[in-house]
Amino acid sequence: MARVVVDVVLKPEILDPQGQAIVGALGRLGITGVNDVRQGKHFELDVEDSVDDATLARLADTLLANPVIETFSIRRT
Amino acid sequence: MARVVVDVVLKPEILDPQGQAIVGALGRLGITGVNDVRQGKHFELDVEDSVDDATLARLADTLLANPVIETFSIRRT
Amino acid sequence: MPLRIGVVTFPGSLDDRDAARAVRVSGAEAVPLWHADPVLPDVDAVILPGGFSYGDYLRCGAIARFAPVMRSIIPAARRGLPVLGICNGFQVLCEAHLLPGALVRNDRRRFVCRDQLLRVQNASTPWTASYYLEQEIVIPIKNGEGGYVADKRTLDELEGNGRVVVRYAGGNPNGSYRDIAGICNEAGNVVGLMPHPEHAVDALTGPGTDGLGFFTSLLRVEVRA
Amino acid sequence: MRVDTVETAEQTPEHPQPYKELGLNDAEYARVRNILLRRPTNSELAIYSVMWSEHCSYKSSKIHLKQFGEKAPETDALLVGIGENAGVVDVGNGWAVTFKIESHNHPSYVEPYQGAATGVGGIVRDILTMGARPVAVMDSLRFGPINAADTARVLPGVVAGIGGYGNCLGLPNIGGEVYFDESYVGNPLVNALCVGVMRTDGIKLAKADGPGNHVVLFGARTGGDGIGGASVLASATFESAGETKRPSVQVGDPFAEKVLIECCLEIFAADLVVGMQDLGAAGISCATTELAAAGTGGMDVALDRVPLRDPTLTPEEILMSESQERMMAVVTPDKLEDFLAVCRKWEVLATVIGTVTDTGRLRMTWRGELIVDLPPGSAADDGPVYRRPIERPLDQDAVVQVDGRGLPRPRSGDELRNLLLRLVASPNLADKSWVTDQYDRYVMGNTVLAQPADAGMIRLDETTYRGVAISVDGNGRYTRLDPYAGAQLALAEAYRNVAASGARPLAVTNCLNFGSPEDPGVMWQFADAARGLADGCRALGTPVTGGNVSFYNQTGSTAILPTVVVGVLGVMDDVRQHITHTFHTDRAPIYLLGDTRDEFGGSEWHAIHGFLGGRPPSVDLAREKLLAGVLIDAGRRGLIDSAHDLAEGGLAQALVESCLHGMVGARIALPPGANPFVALFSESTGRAIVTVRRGADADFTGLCATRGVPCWRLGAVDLLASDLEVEGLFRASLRELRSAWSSTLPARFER
Ligand SMILES: Nc1ncnc2c1ncn2[C@@H]1O[C@H](COP(=O)(O)OP(=O)(O)O)[C@@H](O)[C@H]1O
Ligand SMILES: [Mg+2]
Repeated sequence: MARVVVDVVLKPEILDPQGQAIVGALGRLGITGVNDVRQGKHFELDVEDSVDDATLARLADTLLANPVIETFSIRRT
Repeated sequence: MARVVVDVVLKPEILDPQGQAIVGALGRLGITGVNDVRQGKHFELDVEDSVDDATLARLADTLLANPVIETFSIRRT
Repeated sequence: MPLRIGVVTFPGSLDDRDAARAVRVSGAEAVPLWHADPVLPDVDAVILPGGFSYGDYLRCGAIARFAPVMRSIIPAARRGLPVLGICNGFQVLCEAHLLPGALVRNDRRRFVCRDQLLRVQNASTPWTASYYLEQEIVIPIKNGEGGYVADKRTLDELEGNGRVVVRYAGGNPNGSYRDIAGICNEAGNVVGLMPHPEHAVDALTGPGTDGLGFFTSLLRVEVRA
Repeated sequence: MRVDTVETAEQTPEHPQPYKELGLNDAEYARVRNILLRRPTNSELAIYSVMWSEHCSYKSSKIHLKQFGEKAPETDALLVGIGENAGVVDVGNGWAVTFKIESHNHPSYVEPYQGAATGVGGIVRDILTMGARPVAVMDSLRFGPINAADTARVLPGVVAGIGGYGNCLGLPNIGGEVYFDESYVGNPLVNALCVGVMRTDGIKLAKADGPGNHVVLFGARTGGDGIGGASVLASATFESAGETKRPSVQVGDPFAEKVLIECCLEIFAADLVVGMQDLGAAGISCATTELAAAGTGGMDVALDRVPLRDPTLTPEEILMSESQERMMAVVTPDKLEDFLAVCRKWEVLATVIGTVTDTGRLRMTWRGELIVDLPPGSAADDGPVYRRPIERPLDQDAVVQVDGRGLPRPRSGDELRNLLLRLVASPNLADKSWVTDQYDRYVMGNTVLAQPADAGMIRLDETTYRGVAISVDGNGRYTRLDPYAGAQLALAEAYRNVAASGARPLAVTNCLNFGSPEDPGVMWQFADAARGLADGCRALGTPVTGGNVSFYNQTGSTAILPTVVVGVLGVMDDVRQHITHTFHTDRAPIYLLGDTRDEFGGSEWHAIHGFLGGRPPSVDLAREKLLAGVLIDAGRRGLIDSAHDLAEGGLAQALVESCLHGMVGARIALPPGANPFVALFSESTGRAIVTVRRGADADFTGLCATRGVPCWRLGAVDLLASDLEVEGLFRASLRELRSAWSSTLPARFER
């Protein structure tokens, strides 16, 4: 059994209202020095060792990320 | 300027319907060998070098994660 | 003098006008409170209404918790000021740690708006004194992140001390643990509620008038502020 | 990297430009050069190409849409007509209502959630621009077959997007439609309607009047949203700039829009603007040219002042960007500080980017250099107009002639009962609460009627109880069989729905969804539909106040069913007198109003057989008017306590819906001699069922007789019965009907 992490982030040119809202809130929290925040998704998968990279990529591309607006990265840990 | 990544995951005892839904969809995709999926959040921050670890921890603990249901990890990249 | 009930407006509040209307229907005076105003005027109680306080993209209520207006509401609530959080208001109260637990994405992963049967489990808070124990009422719910979650100890403690205020009956709409639709703090003055009683104060525009009790209850209890 | 300036353009007349890639043809490009007496700069080319696009210029539809104005019936109710962002109707007591429906079809196919969400956002800003507070939304949706893979991808996203955006704005969703048909595979339709309210003296128009006044851009920053086309300009023009990749998917930020709405309403209330324009398709190009053309005539803009989300955007890209949640206002110098103060209060970014002039030119600079200098009217109003070839499709006769007479018709009670269960479970007739439960219908506390009522109804005024009712309807199957009649059938149904709720129909909006205008067959459908709608509106006395056209909804050479979606708005003097479609009074007699004929062309009965042919139900608008009169008067006089219009699925479907809403049974007997199948399932129009109050039978039948509306007593409501009984034929239990009716969508989309 392996632990696989998939991080999904919005493509850089796509508007990220979630990240913007966080940046807006930082002032209220009194935190300075954070210039930009982008919010994405983080998936942790428990997979059999038999699951190959191609399968993981297909899984990420169809179920975890929306390739129209997002990109993903896969990491075996 | 530094890039900081904060990953937020649900505590194990908290139900994760989104992760469950993905597990449910795997069958339809014909993907086997993935036993569990948990969905969390992934933040990418652009911060000044002056921002110290304590500030980042406070940011994660009070804003990015809700410690009642979530845990987080911080990584400078 | 009628009771003065403050209704907070965050930039993304949506049901603030409805809550104010319900307050007026109950015979009290609605006092508008602006999110950016750190000073709490002289009010007998406060309502945090439904909506999406600051967009709520991160977690519902996560940013509202830090609003200037909350800086005065949080200590006042700790001192006993009756505070009712409806839907988004409930989320804000949990994020502000005035109430335990949290509200997460509905188990069906969809927003749900429907008329919901509820059972009153505590009829002695300043917000529920107009009801009787086990009374069944119908009130709209409308939420995307309305699943109440907490660890087992907290849940047991809520149950053991009568702090579950209302429970879903006739089907759990969002996966809330133990069918919890509303809870209160230890003192009972702070109540958080996922359903929207302000949408059930007039049969013309809601499923009935079952929600009115939440607003008239204050008249029945001695309000300490 | 050098910007293409007016000066460069003058010096390099032969410089090749990618106008074709931007959608302009040779003649259109030549026309631009003629207007400017030189080649356009890249920025000017950007402006002309978006402003002269089909979407913005209506170049193929304009000559047909003219009829809506020319044939408009006389009415005092219309305060602002076609041509503005949205029409405005006087609903009495000093209240005015503005409403409009708009398509966001293609974006919803590419990215269903964001496409639908930004569709709602766009129409809401149109309504806001008129000076109105948006108070409700509706949505008319079309998808491929329920079992198509495409539908499973598109429908949940579209619905979540409409809900996600509308719910977050705090606008109740009070109705809409969902239909499935093969032709919408790859071409879903997402038409969003918004209605807004203001005092009659609060109307705002989109014009930049008064030289010296400030032009303010406010709301979201400008990013590279929706400007796929502009990258052509960038790469073809700047030698070393390389391929810039811009997103064409616009992401909505409903919180930003909510704040923008409150900010604008406060600005209107304090009377701080001369004119206002929303930024939708064509963004700054559209807002500047339209404001200038409608006002004093000139405007100077410093384009480099536009606040950017992406600092690498070129001027052309800024001009074409479709970033959401932005508005443009014209403000007099003495009110600027107050205007900016309101923006600060709501934390809305506001930037003065220009000034109104009387030069008759729209001039834009970029870092001090002149990059645009054109007469604004040439882009905004005087675009190309085409009289596209029209030709009745070759297969049209065949489609009409093969009329489905041969399909086996049920006869026995059992067969009829089985058909009923099958029809109520069919995707087009099944319960839509899986969709509508995702929409907030309660917010604002003024919703009197919403899904599944015939029409949505909202209260405008808490003291007088004045309100409005709206219904949106359209049946592409009917329109395919006969575009002229189909458009009128859509109008008639929406009109009837509004009347069934008790409201008096006043005005019309519409969205015309068609295939390619370059296909003469499609253009024939379009021309006939537009003519049908204009004639219909004249006959019913309800003017078209605005609308939208969406062309190019097709895959390859196969177009969607021509889909005319019509919204009818009616006024209700006292919303407490509204009528619902719910059976609720024990033993209340049920009457059927209107004539039933053997009409199945385009019907749902045909649809479940996968068949489309014949003629659609006949239209009788005079009868519709009489029927509406009966429904409204009977409601007002308290003679009826429920009313439900008959449409797809006919009498049987209407009875089932009226029974199931309150889970109340009914017993009916069909008229003697009637063919039971026809009586139950025909889709003849101009019909409704009502329940009459105790003791009001004579008054009610008298009213029908005077108005010349046939009525027939079908039977009665039976509070204790747990079934719907059609005497001598069958009984169907309410439980069984409910389970058939309400399982279809969840079974498919619940996962
Ligand atoms: N099918 C139609 N029926 C009536 N009016 C229409 C129709 N299509 C477009 N219009 C009108 O043409 C004008 C321009 O439409 P459009 O460019 O979509 O407006 P906007 O840019 O404000 O969204 C509007 O007044 C609109 O109401
Ligand atoms: Mg507009």
